[in-house]
Amino acid sequence: MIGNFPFVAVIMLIALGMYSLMFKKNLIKIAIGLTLLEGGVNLFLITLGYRKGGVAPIYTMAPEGVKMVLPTPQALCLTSIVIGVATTALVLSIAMILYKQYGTIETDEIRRLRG
Amino acid sequence: MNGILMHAPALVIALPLLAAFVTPILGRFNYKKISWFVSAVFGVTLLLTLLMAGQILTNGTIVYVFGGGEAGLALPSGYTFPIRIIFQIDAMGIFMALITAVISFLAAVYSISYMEDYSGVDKYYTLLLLLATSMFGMELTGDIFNFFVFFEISSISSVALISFRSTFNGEPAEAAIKYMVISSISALMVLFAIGLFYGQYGTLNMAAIASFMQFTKLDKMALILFLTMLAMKSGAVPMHMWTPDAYSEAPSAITVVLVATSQASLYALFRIIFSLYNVTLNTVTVGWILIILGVLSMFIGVTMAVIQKDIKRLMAYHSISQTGYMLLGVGVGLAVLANPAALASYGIKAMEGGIFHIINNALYKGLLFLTAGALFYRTGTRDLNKMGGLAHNMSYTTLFYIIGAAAIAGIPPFNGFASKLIIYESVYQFNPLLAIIAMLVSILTLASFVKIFHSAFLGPQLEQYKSVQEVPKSMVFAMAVLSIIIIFFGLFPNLIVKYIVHPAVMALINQSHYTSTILGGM
Amino acid sequence: MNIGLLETGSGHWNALIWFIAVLIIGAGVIYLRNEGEEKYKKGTNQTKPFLSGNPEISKEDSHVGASHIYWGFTEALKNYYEPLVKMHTGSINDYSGWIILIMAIIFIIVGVS
Amino acid sequence: MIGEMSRIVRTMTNIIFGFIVVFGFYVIAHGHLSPGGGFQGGAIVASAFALLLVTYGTEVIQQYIAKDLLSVIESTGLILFGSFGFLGISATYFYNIVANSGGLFGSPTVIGVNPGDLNTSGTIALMNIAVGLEVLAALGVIVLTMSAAAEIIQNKEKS
Repeated sequence: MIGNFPFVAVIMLIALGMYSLMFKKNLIKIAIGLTLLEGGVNLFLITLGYRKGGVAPIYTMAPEGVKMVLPTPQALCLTSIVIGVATTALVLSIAMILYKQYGTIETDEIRRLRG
Repeated sequence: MNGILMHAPALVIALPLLAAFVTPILGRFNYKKISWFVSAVFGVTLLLTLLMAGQILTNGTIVYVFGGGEAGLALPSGYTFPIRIIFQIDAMGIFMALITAVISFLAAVYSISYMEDYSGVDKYYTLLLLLATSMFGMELTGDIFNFFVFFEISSISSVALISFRSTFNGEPAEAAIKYMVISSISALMVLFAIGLFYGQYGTLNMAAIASFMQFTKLDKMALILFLTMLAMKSGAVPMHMWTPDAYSEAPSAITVVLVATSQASLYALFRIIFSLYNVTLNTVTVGWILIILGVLSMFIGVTMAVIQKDIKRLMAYHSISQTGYMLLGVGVGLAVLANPAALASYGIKAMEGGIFHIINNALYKGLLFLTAGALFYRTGTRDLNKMGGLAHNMSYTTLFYIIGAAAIAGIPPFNGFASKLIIYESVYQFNPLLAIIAMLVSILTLASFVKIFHSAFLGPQLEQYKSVQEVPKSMVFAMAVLSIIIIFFGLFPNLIVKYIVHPAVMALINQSHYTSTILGGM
Repeated sequence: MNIGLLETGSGHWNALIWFIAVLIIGAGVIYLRNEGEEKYKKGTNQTKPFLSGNPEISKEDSHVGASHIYWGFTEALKNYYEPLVKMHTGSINDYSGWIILIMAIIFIIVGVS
Repeated sequence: MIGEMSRIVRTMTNIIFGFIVVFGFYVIAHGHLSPGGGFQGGAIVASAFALLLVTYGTEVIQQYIAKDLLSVIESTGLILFGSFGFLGISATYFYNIVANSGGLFGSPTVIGVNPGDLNTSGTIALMNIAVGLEVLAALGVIVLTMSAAAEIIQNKEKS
């Protein structure tokens, strides 16, 4: 049972991220929502690679005869984090441009393009 | 020569990628010449893609193992499934890569004049090269995580390109942030689905996943995520709202590449449905989901287009509606996939129509967006109410616009007619109502393009546009090349269907071939 | 003759034959037009447009702007267009909401089947 | 972000700055042996830039760290990364031809548990360095640009 807790956390993080994307009107909060979503997905990948009692998959000074966790999901997760940094930086910079041009970061008022 | 051919899959990715980073440094020495450099790089990429296409259409699928001891060695001895990143290029992949190569080359050529007066052009070209690289990656890769990485690169670089003109007003930034939020959601959900695959099968290679596929509950969930997110990225109604925003605010040369990007997403959707799942999934249900999305896209897209006043927004709604045709054609093929008799009698034809429509749409939609860019370049506005009588001054643009509009409306002998005819006739055998809706949409398409033609090109010469001239040569060149390809495709559609489209469709349908090229004989 | 012959599932299509047919018909039309109309006289009232007796508006004023094209069409389909245009709110929250909604719907459809 | 912070913060920054940069480069160089690598190390170095910006304000720092130079470093790192892929083109793109060749980063790798040898792993270490250069420059540019833009917005609000 306790092994499933990370998956519950994954679902909760994703649900929270979706909630803030759908209902929060502030662009910074939307950026936070994206980060939450990303955190949930990354946690999911990491949890997939975990083996009970495993150590970090590095041979340097590793203890003898101990199981190691799967390294591939960690590599995937790292890639996803790097992409996430780029995404967040981009969202925040565009939010800054929008604030300069529109004078607001409320999504209700940032809708000149519609119809 | 042989070496170049062997390494062509890697070079197609590596050349634009390296050029993307050389461009800013080159821009320090000779700012004016970088546009020519970028066009040359895209020209070489186009040549490489053509070489690869010739190779694939004669000899079959190419496999390229990155970092492996040998290019074609997917399974080193002792392995049951591949572990390295593999490019697996079959007829469908090269079909999409050809579209990408042609469109991005012409976009770069068009940009030579179009972007001349902007500052920061070196960054523009870096992002354009990255966008093209990511599209090639999405289309050629055989590794699903690699696909995710290229998917994200494509959304990040296209967002930066959409917001390129945001120093003048806020609208490009608004479009960009909408697109960014939407595409981040889709990319993260795709990553979640990839995690579901990895958790079950322990591999990321698409051919290996396809051979292990059980269609468990988790696979079902992954399918739903892929289906929704990739349909959204290709602009299917009712998840299409980002499309008109992003397409209308991006610089015109970029809009053309964005059309190709959303088609790369569409390709990924088809690839995942057909090559990963194939008949294991409930083909009738998923096929009907695609058909309903397609019909909604066609109809709502075109009716929204009729009432638009912004020329590029109008065209953007049309690209939604054209995506509907592709979804309809391929959806019909998918719905009868488990029924060999129906598949042979009209399913394959419907898919041929849908896939043929992808390349046709890229060509004429590209041409139309380029003409819209030409109008914007000379008049400085996208508002149709402020235009009029431009045919007096811009005769070439008018001619190209007529060709593009006739092609998208499905008027013979242009290419749009050929693919639409295949779709109508094969879909009619599946369900007559769908074919009737498709024809109605085609009529409305013509109506809305007549609207642009009337309000922008016809009428008396306006006072403020008296001194307007024809656009510069590089823009005319890009539009002329597209027009010539459109006319050629319209006059000889059978050649295209026989040599390019039909192998692509068979590559999609034939899943065992896809898996056996990597995993050996089954 | 197989050049340009496209199989369309239940029929054929040949752009070249179509092209030749258009050329022939076009030549016929041009021929008929050149034959001329006997009653037509140049320079009389016959050449002027007839607008129920009203004077002709100048070309500049008679150009219909983009917003007014298809006015009747949109007016007739008012009930269809109003909710549709209202649906395109332009707010990011609604965009993500639609995606999640459609995902849920497809989830139910695929899950049930 | 406007102006400098207090003397205590400035003194601590002066002391700690060098350590952060050195640690960042350590993480970059040991990417193939220990947790970390190019991206993480580069991010650490860039965080040192962020520290400087917070402490001394944007205007002072912009005199010392040129944005153009960082852009050039960024492109160079990426070009190096792409070019290292071509080293192995005799077999395939990205083939690790340097490993076990005996030259720089070319010592044979010991299989199994071992204390670790810095001079192994071939192209991987080279690529880590390239990525490290790219990331420290790119994140540096991001931090610099954003703080400069924030300053403009703040000044606008005040006036």
